Amino acid sequence: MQRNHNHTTIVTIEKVIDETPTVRTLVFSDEIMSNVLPGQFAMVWIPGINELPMSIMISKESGKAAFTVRKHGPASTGLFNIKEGQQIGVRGPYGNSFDVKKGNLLLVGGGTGLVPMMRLLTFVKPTDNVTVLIGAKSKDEVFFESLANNLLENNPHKVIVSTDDGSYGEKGYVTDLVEKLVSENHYDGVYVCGPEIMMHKTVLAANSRKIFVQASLERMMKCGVGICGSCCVGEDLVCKDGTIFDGEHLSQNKEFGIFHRNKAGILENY
Amino acid sequence: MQRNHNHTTIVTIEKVIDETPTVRTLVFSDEIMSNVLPGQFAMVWIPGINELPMSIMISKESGKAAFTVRKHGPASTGLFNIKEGQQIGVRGPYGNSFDVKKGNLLLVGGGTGLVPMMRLLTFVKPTDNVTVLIGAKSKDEVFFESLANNLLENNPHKVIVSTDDGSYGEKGYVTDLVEKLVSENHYDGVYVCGPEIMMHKTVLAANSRKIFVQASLERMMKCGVGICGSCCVGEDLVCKDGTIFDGEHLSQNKEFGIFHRNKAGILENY
Amino acid sequence: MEPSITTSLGQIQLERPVMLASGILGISLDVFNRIHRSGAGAVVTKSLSTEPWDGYPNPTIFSVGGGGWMNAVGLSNPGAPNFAKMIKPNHDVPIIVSLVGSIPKDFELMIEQFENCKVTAYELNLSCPHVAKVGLEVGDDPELVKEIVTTAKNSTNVPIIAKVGLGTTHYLKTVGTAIESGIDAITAINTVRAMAIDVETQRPILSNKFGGLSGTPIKPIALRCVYEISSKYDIPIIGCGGISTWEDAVEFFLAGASAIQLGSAVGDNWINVFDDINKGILKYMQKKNYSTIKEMVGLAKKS
Amino acid sequence: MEPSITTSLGQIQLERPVMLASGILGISLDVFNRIHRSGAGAVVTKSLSTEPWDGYPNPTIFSVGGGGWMNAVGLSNPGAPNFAKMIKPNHDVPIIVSLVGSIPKDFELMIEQFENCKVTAYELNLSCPHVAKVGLEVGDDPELVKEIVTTAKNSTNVPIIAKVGLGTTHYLKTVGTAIESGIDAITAINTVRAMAIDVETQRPILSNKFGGLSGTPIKPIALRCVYEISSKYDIPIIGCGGISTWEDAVEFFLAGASAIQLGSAVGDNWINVFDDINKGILKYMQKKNYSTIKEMVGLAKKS
Ligand SMILES: Cc1cc2nc3c(=O)[nH]c(=O)nc-3n(C[C@H](O)[C@H](O)[C@H](O)COP(=O)(O)OP(=O)(O)OC[C@H]3O[C@@H](n4cnc5c(N)ncnc54)[C@H](O)[C@@H]3O)c2cc1C
Ligand SMILES: Cc1cc2nc3c(=O)[nH]c(=O)nc-3n(C[C@H](O)[C@H](O)[C@H](O)COP(=O)(O)OP(=O)(O)OC[C@H]3O[C@@H](n4cnc5c(N)ncnc54)[C@H](O)[C@@H]3O)c2cc1C
Ligand SMILES: Cc1cc2nc3c(=O)[nH]c(=O)nc-3n(C[C@H](O)[C@H](O)[C@H](O)COP(=O)(O)O)c2cc1C
Ligand SMILES: Cc1cc2nc3c(=O)[nH]c(=O)nc-3n(C[C@H](O)[C@H](O)[C@H](O)COP(=O)(O)O)c2cc1C
Ligand code: FES
Ligand code: FES
Repeated sequence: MQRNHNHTTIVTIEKVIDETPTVRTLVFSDEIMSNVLPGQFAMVWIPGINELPMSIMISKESGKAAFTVRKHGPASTGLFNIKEGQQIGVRGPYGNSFDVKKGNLLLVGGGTGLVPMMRLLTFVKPTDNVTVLIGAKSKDEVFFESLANNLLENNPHKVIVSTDDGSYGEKGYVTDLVEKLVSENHYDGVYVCGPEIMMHKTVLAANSRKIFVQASLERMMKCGVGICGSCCVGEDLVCKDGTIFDGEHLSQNKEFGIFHRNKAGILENY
Repeated sequence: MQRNHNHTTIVTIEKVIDETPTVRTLVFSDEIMSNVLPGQFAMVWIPGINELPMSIMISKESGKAAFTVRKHGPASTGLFNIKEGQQIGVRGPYGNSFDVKKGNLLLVGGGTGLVPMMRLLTFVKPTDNVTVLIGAKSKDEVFFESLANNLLENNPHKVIVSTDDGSYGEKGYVTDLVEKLVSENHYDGVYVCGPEIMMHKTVLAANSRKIFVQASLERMMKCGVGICGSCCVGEDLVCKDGTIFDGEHLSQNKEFGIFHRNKAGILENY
Repeated sequence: MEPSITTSLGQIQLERPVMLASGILGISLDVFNRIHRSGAGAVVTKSLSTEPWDGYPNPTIFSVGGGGWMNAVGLSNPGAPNFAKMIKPNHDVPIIVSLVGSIPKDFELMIEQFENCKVTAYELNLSCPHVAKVGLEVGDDPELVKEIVTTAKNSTNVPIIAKVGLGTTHYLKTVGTAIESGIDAITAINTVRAMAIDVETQRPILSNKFGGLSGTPIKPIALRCVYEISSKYDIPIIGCGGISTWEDAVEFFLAGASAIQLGSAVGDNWINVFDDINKGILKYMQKKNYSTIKEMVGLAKKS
Repeated sequence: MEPSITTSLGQIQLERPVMLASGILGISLDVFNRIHRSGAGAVVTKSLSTEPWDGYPNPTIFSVGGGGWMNAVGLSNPGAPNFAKMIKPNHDVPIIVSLVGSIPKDFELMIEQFENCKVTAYELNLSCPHVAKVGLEVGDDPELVKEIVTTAKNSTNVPIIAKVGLGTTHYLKTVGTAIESGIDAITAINTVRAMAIDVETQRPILSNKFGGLSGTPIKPIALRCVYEISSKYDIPIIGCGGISTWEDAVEFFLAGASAIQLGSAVGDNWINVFDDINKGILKYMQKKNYSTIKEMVGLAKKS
């Protein structure tokens, strides 16, 4: 029987990798999830706790996929605490995917926003010149730096880390680095996923220079399939129209970078 | 969208052909029904009146099919009275089909039992030697004689009519003719459809000489799909296991030729 | 050790937990034998009345797609006396005799007919949604349910099951009344009252206009009912409604059913469905390390 | 002459007969605009309460296959006051405001909030099957229904619709009570109480355990309800439940609905579904030579 991608499939966590004290990667076998497009996400059921949207992380092994989760509220903490051998549910894949350009590419990721960037790196061509910016608050929150370097070993590339407190890599906000890079270099594509303010600034920086830019938005999600409306940003539904939007489109959106909705659906400022 | 063969599709009757004073053929366009196997039937809805099992009749025109109905009780009379341009519903095709042998073939049909025989004739090979027996009460109940001859124009063949009263063709019961033919000739396959007594005698005649024989049974049918049980003969369900059964199999059946069930499901003698 | 898929509903013992539901292929002993051989732990007969009934004219059954079926057969049946005669020779097949009637006396009279037959249990159809004066019209009347169950219990020592469905009064009340009156088990649920209209001819398709929806579409509703009954009452439950795979069967066990019935799945998957489900249940039990069905009954209520 | 697909429900006039059902994409004016542009004749808001509600934790929505969906969102909503503020700028979209509450006063308070908004109608949700003290628990209580409808009618001149569903008392009684109390139209039906259990983890999938079944599986049930209501009462009806094609829509018209709502179909076919259905209805009307929707309303009852 064909799998109904809107019905939860149960998978067993086979490996748990500590990325930082608050970020873990959970690996599982799933042919469909292992082959998704860069930027796609799944709805992840933590039985008895909650269900969360999660970008689908790559795994080194074929036929496997992963989630990289930051422990935050009760839901993500529940996922963070899943042990090897325990089961979770997944449905999806959902959402559109990055439009992968050729040439000079700039990838900007903050925290678990790096997850779709790692899969995007598996889609670049060997001729592409790729710069990856990793933003973090401080040294012990940095992860995926060496993974990014490994994935790019056959490419002309740079992986630059910046920390807000300067405890590792460059000091300062990653968006300052973005501003600097796009003003000094030509890029064929800029891709960003992370906190909304970071995405907003990156999109502004690229838009003002007419550089192709895409951001992967995050909103409260209940259904993931365009039914509940909880993920709306202006007239767009993040789960269905996105999660990935072009910078040009986002420049028309009245809510991007300014408002998001809480669980009751009330607009709140960022 | 794919057609659900268990859901009624509405078709318009395009032509009505009077075969005898009490038998009419109703022609309609339906790609699926035009291409069924010999012996298959449809459930035919006469809106506002009833739904009846009907063998699917051939039509000269491609993409078309037909029903040939004898006016009997209210249901079949309702179908008989359908005019050109009126609509009926069809679902199916249902049932298995005749196992078409090569060589010397004997087809025996009584009344509308000739319908599956006509389609069977479109499946014989030019090298087959085919004899068709048409049984009827009297001259004005004979139909499909010239159709049978036309369908067999490229074959060595005989079409023999017998009427109970001798008003046309041979005089006597068609089963007496069957008895005579199988005792005098070698047959590779015998096929029969008509009143149960006729089928029973034909099967006995062939079985006793170890000739391959198949009969297409008729029972009260409500669902046509093996749910309601109304069509059972012994442990067989006519709609699902049949309608076509091998003579050998029928020789084990305690009810064939003896009992049928009425609308309440009570066994009644033939 | 190989797990066992035998199950019990109070005094009713079944070799296998999957039964043929009432009204499906349910009028011939020969067919019962065949279905038993193909894996059913018991067969439930077509609902029988005191007299033979012709039922409604066709169309009486059709598919709505996606494993869903609609029917308004109108309880056509040969009547209890004819039926009892037919099954008298039976020794091998566990037969559950389904009964419909309007008044307590009907049930007493019918049960009498089966005195010399091997009957595993009686199932009182309090839930057919498309025939007047019987079925749901009885099930929706708590006073009548009480009298009928009491009369039936007094007429025989054979276990009595009440089959409930979604009517115009709360089915949980019907269940409660049946239990108070001494019922041995509950089957939930019957078909759900429904309709389909043909847009070309602009008529209801079923000759009776209204019919009962069965199969896959009603599974989540039936499962909810089983869960609600098992949460509220301590009574053996037979789950019924839209079961077509072993996963469906296990869902019903987890919700609180000790056995299951299926009907519509026969229309889509033919009678292999019984054996397929038995095998699937067995595999699941091996994987989860259960040795009896009982161990999983109601487990979903623990979470 | 090109047929017209405008329709009316008493005083309510709609450009197109297909509406977005409550709870689907129903919290943002920008989204309402988009859905209106894509073909909906009106949009019904998420059911609003006097205060903001977070709703249940996830999982709250998933597919059961075959066009069927289960949800227990738990009526999460921003509350009537916030919502009224949001839709105040609206001039173009016909918005039907859906309301839930436990007591008559709740409805009065909420309707007040919308005094300066363009509201096409209010829809009283008397039928959510999975939230305590509101929805069906109200709809199942005829006395409360009477008080709520009366209070709502006294609070505004805008038409009031009651949305009913299958609860523990007969929904036709609820309809009757609502009509006696002055209701302007009926929406039938809401989701049907249901459940799904995951056999691997042995838990109900929805965090609330019980949820509402919607989509294709409930279509034959919803259609039956519309036919029953239109056969018994003379009241404008909005059909809802499992509609995903123009044929479905026409079935509901023939059963007695003057307009329809859909929700789940958006999950399978996205918002093109509105325009697709409008176009299909138009073609059907051309073929059958109707110039207004009204001509086909209830036709199936004639046969
Ligand atoms: C498309 C997408 C991809 C994501 N990918 C990742 C990822 O790879 N790794 C990761 O750690 N996080 C990811 N997130 C964020 C993640 O879904 C949670 O929002 C985050 O983990 C915070 O959860 P919590 O524990 O604070 O939730 P709680 O405070 O426990 O909240 C409980 C409920 O609120 C919902 N919720 C709260 N905030 C959000 C939000 N912003 N978006 C969606 N639902 C929310 C949760 O789904 C849950 O139902 C992603 C979000 C989206 C929309
Ligand atoms: C597989 C099959 C193919 C058939 N093909 C043809 C055909 O090509 N042409 C033709 O004229 N007749 C055919 N028949 C017989 C036909 O279905 C009717 O039984 C017959 O027309 C008598 O109907 P009536 O008008 O007397 O029914 P009524 O007396 O009006 O009976 C009403 C109901 O009884 C049912 N019924 C009664 N007798 C039978 C029966 N023997 N089998 C099934 N249902 C019954 C009808 O379906 C209907 O629901 C076929 C029957 C079967 C089973
Ligand atoms: C054609 C048909 C006839 C039925 N007849 C009866 C009946 O006589 N008595 C009864 O209690 N239930 C009857 N039912 C209901 C089934 O026993 C069962 O409760 C219902 O179909 C749900 O199960 P399913 O989804 O597995 O089919 C009938 C169902 C169908 C489809
Ligand atoms: C996710 C979801 C949320 C819903 N929320 C509401 C609601 O808040 N108020 C309401 O009256 N109905 C609500 N419903 C019910 C729908 O409005 C509709 O009555 C039901 O889904 C049947 O229609 P459908 O089959 O077209 O989806 C909701 C349905 C779904 C699927
Ligand atoms: S999460 Fe439900 S519409 Fe996007
Ligand atoms: S006609 Fe129903 S089982 Fe054959």
